[in-house]
Amino acid sequence: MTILQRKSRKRARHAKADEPVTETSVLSTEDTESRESGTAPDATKELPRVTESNGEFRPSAGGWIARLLTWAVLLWLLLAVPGNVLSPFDFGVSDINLAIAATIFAIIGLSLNVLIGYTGQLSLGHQAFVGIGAFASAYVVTDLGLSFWIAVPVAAGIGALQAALLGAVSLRVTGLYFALVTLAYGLFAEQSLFSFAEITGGDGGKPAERPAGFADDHLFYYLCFGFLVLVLWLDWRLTRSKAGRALQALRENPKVAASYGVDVKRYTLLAFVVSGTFAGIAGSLMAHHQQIIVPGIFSFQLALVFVVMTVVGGLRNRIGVVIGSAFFASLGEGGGAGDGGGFLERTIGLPAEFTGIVIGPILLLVVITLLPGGIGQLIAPVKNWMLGKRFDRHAGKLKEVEVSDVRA
Amino acid sequence: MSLLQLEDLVVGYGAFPVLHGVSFTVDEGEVCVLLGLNGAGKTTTVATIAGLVRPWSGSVRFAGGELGHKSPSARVASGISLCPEGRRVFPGLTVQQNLKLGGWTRRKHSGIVRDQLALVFDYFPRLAERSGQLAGTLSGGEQQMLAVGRALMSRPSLLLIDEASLGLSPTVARVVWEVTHRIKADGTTVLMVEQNAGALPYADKALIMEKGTLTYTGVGEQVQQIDLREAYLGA
Amino acid sequence: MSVLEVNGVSIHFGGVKALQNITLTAGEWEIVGIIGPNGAGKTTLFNCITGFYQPTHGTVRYRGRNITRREVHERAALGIGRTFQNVGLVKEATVLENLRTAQHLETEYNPWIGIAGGASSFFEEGRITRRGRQLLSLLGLSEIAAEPVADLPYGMQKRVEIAAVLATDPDLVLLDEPGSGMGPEEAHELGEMLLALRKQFGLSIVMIDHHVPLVTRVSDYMYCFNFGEVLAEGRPAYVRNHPEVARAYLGEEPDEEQHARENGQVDEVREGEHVS
Amino acid sequence: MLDEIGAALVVGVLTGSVYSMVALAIVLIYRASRVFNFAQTEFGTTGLFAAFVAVELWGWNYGLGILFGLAVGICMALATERLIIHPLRDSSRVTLLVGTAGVALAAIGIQFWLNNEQPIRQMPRLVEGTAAAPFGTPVTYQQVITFLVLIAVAVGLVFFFRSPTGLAVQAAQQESTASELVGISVRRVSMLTWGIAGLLGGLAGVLAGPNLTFSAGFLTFGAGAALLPGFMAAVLAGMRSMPGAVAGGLLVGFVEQLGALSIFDEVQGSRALLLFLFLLGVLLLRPQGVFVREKAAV
Amino acid sequence: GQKAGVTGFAGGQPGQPGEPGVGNGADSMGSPDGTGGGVAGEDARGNGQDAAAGNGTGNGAAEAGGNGGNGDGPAVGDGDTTGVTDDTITIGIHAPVTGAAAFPQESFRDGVGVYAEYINEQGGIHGRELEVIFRDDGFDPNQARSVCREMAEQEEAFLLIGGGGSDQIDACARYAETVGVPYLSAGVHEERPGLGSIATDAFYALSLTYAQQIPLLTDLVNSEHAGSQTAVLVADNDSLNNFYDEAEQAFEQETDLALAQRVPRNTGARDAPEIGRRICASGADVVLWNASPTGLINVSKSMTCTVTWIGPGNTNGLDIVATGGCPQIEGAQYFSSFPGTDRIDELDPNYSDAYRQKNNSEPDDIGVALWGIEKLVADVAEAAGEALSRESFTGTLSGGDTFDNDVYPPVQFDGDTRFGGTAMHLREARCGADPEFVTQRLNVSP
Ligand SMILES: Nc1ncnc2c1ncn2[C@@H]1O[C@H](COP(=O)(O)OP(=O)(O)OP(=O)(O)O)[C@@H](O)[C@H]1O
Ligand SMILES: Nc1ncnc2c1ncn2[C@@H]1O[C@H](COP(=O)(O)OP(=O)(O)OP(=O)(O)O)[C@@H](O)[C@H]1O
Ligand SMILES: [Mg+2]
Ligand SMILES: [Mg+2]
Repeated sequence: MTILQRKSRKRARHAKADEPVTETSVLSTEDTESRESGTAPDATKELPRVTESNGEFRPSAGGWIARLLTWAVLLWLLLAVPGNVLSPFDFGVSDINLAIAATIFAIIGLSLNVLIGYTGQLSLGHQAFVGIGAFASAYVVTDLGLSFWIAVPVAAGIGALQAALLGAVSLRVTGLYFALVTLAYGLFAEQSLFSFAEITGGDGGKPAERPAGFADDHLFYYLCFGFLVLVLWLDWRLTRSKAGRALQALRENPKVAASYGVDVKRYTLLAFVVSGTFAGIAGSLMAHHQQIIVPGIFSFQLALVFVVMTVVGGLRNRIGVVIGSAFFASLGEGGGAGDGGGFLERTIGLPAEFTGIVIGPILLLVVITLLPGGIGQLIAPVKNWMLGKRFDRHAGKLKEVEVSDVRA
Repeated sequence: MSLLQLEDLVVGYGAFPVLHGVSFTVDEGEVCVLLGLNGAGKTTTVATIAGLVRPWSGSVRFAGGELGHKSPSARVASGISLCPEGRRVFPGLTVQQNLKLGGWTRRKHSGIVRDQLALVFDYFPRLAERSGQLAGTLSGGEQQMLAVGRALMSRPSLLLIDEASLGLSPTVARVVWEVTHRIKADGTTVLMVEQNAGALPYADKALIMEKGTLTYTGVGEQVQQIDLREAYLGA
Repeated sequence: MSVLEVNGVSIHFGGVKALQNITLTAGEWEIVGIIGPNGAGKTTLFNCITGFYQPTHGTVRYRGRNITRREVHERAALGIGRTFQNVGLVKEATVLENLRTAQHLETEYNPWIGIAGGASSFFEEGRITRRGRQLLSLLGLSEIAAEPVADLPYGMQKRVEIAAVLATDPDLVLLDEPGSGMGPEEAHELGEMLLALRKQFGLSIVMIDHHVPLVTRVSDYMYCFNFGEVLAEGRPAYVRNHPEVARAYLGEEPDEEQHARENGQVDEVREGEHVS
Repeated sequence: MLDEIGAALVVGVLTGSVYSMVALAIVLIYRASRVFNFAQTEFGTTGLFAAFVAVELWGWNYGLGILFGLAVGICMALATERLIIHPLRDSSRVTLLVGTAGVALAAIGIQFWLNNEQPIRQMPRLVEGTAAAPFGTPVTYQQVITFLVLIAVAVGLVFFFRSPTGLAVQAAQQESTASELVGISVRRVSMLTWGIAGLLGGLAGVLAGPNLTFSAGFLTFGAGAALLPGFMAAVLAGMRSMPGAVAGGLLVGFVEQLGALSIFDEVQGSRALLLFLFLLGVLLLRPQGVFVREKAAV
Repeated sequence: GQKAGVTGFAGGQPGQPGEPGVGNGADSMGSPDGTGGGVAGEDARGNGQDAAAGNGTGNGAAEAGGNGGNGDGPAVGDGDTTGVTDDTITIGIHAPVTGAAAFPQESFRDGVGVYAEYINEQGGIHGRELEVIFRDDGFDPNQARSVCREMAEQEEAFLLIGGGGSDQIDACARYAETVGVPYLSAGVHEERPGLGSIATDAFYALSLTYAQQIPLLTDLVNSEHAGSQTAVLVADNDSLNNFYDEAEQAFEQETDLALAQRVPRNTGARDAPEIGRRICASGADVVLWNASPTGLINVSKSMTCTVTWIGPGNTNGLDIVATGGCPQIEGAQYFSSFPGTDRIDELDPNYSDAYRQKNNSEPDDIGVALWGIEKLVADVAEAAGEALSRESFTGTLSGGDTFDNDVYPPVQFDGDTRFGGTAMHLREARCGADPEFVTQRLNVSP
């Protein structure tokens, strides 16, 4: 609709006559008709050519080799090690489970990043989004007897749908109201929706078989990793395309965005839908990872963990979010396995079972106060370097504000 | 005697210096204008005096004492008041509340606050009209008046004004300059950043800044002779 | 045909009558200047034209079409661009990034295609980036293309804002105090630039400013507002020397008899205030 | 049925008065620091633990124990302000939120750890006994005291925000640079408000604790969970109105309690369901919040 | 095979072909049909490497397959020997020491392995030392499943033991059955909706299930509280659906039932008053409470009347509940599959000494529970003979013999049953006593 109008506007302009208007023409409004006789050349035609920026940094041959090697090591770590291929490590069940959980959490982190990072809306009920995806997927596979490959899109679609509905309601309001609605929705899902045995199979959970060919943990890891790559791609394109820029403008200054022609509601809803889709995919993978998915885990605490891991990873920092989420997945999955040598138990009497719940939050506080930009801030120099830029320790650092005791 | 003394001030943001060793003095009871092109470092200068920005090196002395690392709020208590660039009114508070807060350091002396409030309302009758309106809904110029009024509320001994005329209609801009002239009589020293030559007639001293260094200082009659265009281009 | 017709627009906030029965027109390729005391309702009028405020009475027409009830972004799509009194840019993004954002409507692919990474989106992205750079170079801002907007001095931000509005490919541009925070020299350049841009882009411009010399120099037609009403309108020289304007806005003695005679002198006084 | 509704009203008001106390502090902190303070209820639980330890394990006098609990709550709040909020003052709001959530989680973890020998605890009441039992629901003296304290605190906060200091608190949040420029020490104001919040948290803890058993995270996720209802109440109050926060807490308590009516016995999670529907209704009817006049000054 | 492959019941149990539930390694679908399983087992023996390939389901057992170790033909006693070496037997225990309803971590830290240390000092089990590993399941079924998996597959535990929390026990038991790892726990429920029976293959309950304790409870009411009105309050966890239905029916028939309803799993400030109100309004004076202990205490604190709480074991009869719940729960009577510390010394004089020897803390009742279960495992392993394998272990356990170790009531599995408990002890809260839960009666049987 709007696009059409715009096109017609352009046509109207091109229909103008050719004579340029002179700067000196000083006419009162009464005479405007008589001035309808000039034209303005189309902006794009007249604009001067600009040469692409000069003097860009190009790594030396050695630099390229170092970068390639680093890439190779990274790929080896992500692809070979979990499969126990070309690897001196023995990746056992708990390790591979951790790796799978990490990829799934990373997708959840990216989903939440779209909401918190791109639209600036806080979701305190993301566990419900993920949970509903999980049960939808389990339902499709177990009750309908359909394939996993149908279940994933269904879960994604349902995730998108619920996000859109919830978003539509809360678009009427902004700020903390959205947090409130998602919070109430999460509690409702947790306590009410997930109590319906028809949906969840009861407190014992619903079985969710893995797809043929991916029953093995190692293979299932590659499947999840594939989905993570897909989500990363979509997220990357989101930020690099018109929708991402529109969201950035919306978040920072909705008035400016609207004056650029951004349809505030439409793009906010779009972000909700994208976030819901990612959450649905993650939920589906989570169900098939656990193979029996129980409703009890989708509690508010999980929602809180999701928010925490996303922020600690670094809002609007894709790689940071992935790392942060993976880290929290390991805290959750590893449970007490953190204190291997029993060091803390011997020194301060902190039993291994409690390292996760005591040291985890303290670590979180340390990270967040030292790196308000999250882990992403820490790794930004490395990332830039690996992408062929100069190594710059200050990359990714939030602008230092040398203002004493003042909240800018 | 000079009330304010800047010596070899170097200030920057991140890794880039913006002021490259600025030194000047402002005498007690003087109205001093600081001029310069966009990005010359005027705002940085006054923000440093007010304590919003930490100098890299050099010193700022006020009334004989080194200001050092004093916090902005402590500087207000010692008599420095800044009307900042970009107005920065408290958007969710009413005009009256904004002004009352301007007299925060004088809150124990309700007499002074009352007097100053009456004075500000006298200078800017528009503010009196709108005393119950939330500051955030004021027009740009009204907010600017409010910012100036708020800076006056503490009855400072040194008033710093950063581009007060920005967004003000010529009449009101002139009111602001006249106010600086008037409070001079009460012993208030004024340092104002301006781009508008209209301020010059009210000034006792003019400083011109370019790319982080002072390029011109004039006092008394000299000030009225400044041709800005020439000053900027010719220096 | 006028590009913009504001007809009998009124709006009030509680007790404040911000606009009362304002009528204003802007013709094709015309520059219309608005001056007026603080709080006269100038910005409020812009907000009514662009859709941020809904007038209580009256209509806004754009190229003959009644747009009074249209959403902000729909009006932008019709070709109305504006700047804000207190710099409307995405502050944390770079200048070039802002120009890309501003080309939202120019970016001709579906947002979902963009997210999926369709080939057309890559092509379009390249195109709008080039167009953004061209605009920056046209306004002499190429050097700061990679700077975050927040780090720029106020006057520079004002200029970037104009570049961003041009990037939206508007037909009608509303400029709210483009000259604020600029020194006399810069304000002068701004005037030159506006005239040049009007010519090059075929723009109609409505601009608010307190730099009266700037406004009088570039405007084809001028309005002076006071208390939400039009105090005077007409050709710049007429409005500027209008006794009511002199009294309410310029703060001079309204001496109608001396009016004509003193014209030059008044000019000089203001030239002194705002060297241009 | 009438009995049940009566009981729901009584229980709703009693549980709601704890929500209100939490909501008051959440609103206070939000108005001062623009952050939704997730650690609020943990100031309370930690204070409760401290009071418990003092009274039950160290054998202190009850009153002293309560004071000790309050002091611990205040200290924890001040430490949060200094160590987390202050360093993060330039960060986004959710970063701050995550910071406070981290404080809460750390507190819960530490409570868990230090308390793991005896996970179920009971704190004696200030005054034992039941004041009345309307509709068969016992109302303890403890609960009556809680309610009275709530009213006193709410009135106190309304006056606080009308005072110059209260104005400074809001100013510091809205424009901290400008606050410094008029001479308000943002740091001191921030400490002050967090200190008050800590006190409120401590009060909620030592007053609510004795009515139930308590364990780690008591007021956050445990038997006395008041954080999320408190948050709802605070948002209903538009994150600004103090009387609104009180009314919101009581209302949330009551709506939630309607889920206990026997007609809902077959409905799983009836409380959460009712609350969700209630909030949706509220948002559709009054998007600006329930207890807020538009653009109320205080 | 695989690196950390876990031995499934790859070949049947040669000694007892056709024994249902045993030897049907491929039967992880819960089929009670022993024959089918037997056939699969037969096939599997031929295949050796891949036990499940035989019947083509490939589910679960595919992972469990692997180094069955019996690929080269039947030999008595030669079976799945994962977790058993020449000088050790490794077993794994999981229980919640973190999470929503955690047990004291110290009790598990100190209590786990007390009996193992004791028996190892006595020369072990046929010369093999008993090693016990412990994992926290965080009161989370997923975590329970994953720690059980870790203990079974990575740590190669011979068998797994559920230490508490019925959902976690359920989750781990179901996992254990898919891979054929013997799983022992106190009796909880027998089945749950949607997932069917908990005991399809490798599960063994060492005490009466909740439902099996219902007759004990009605007897208790009629013997000690004759003429009382009763109430039945059961947590709304669906694993207790069966228990609730049966208890309601039994109490209806045999006692004067005044109120029956489900209660939330975590009863706190918002629900306790309403539940308390309903109890008092119903006039009940004996209340069967089978839900969380904190809920029990919270409800008892917000009641205007006093009642006697009764219920099945084990959690609500723990000393920590009385310590936290006294004085409100005075007189509460809970069944338990292990005695309290007040009676253990007369039943098994070695416990307290062994406990103190291992730890420098005082023995508690959770320690008794762990002691009892380790002792039972050791007894069965001892009886299974030198050639210990999972098959010989489960064969011995379910062979019909009664195992009575003086701590747990006697255990006997015969025929098809996986629920081998025969009796319960009864504990009663006496606030002020030490311990506050006294062991009132031993070995009460239906
Ligand atoms: N926060 C900041 N971070 C980085 N650079 C900054 C920051 N603030 C100012 N600068 C830079 O410092 C230089 C001086 O800025 P300053 O604001 O002091 O100039 P000004 O003379 O006040 O200009 P204007 O007339 O536009 O207000 C400019 O080049 C500007 O880009
Ligand atoms: N949302 C609002 N609520 C209440 N009053 C408002 C609101 N918006 C504008 N006003 C009032 O309407 C009047 C007109 O404001 P407007 O911003 O249009 O003035 P302006 O002509 O642009 O002035 P300036 O030159 O100072 O920018 C002002 O007095 C202002 O206080
Ligand atoms: Mg400046
Ligand atoms: Mg304006």
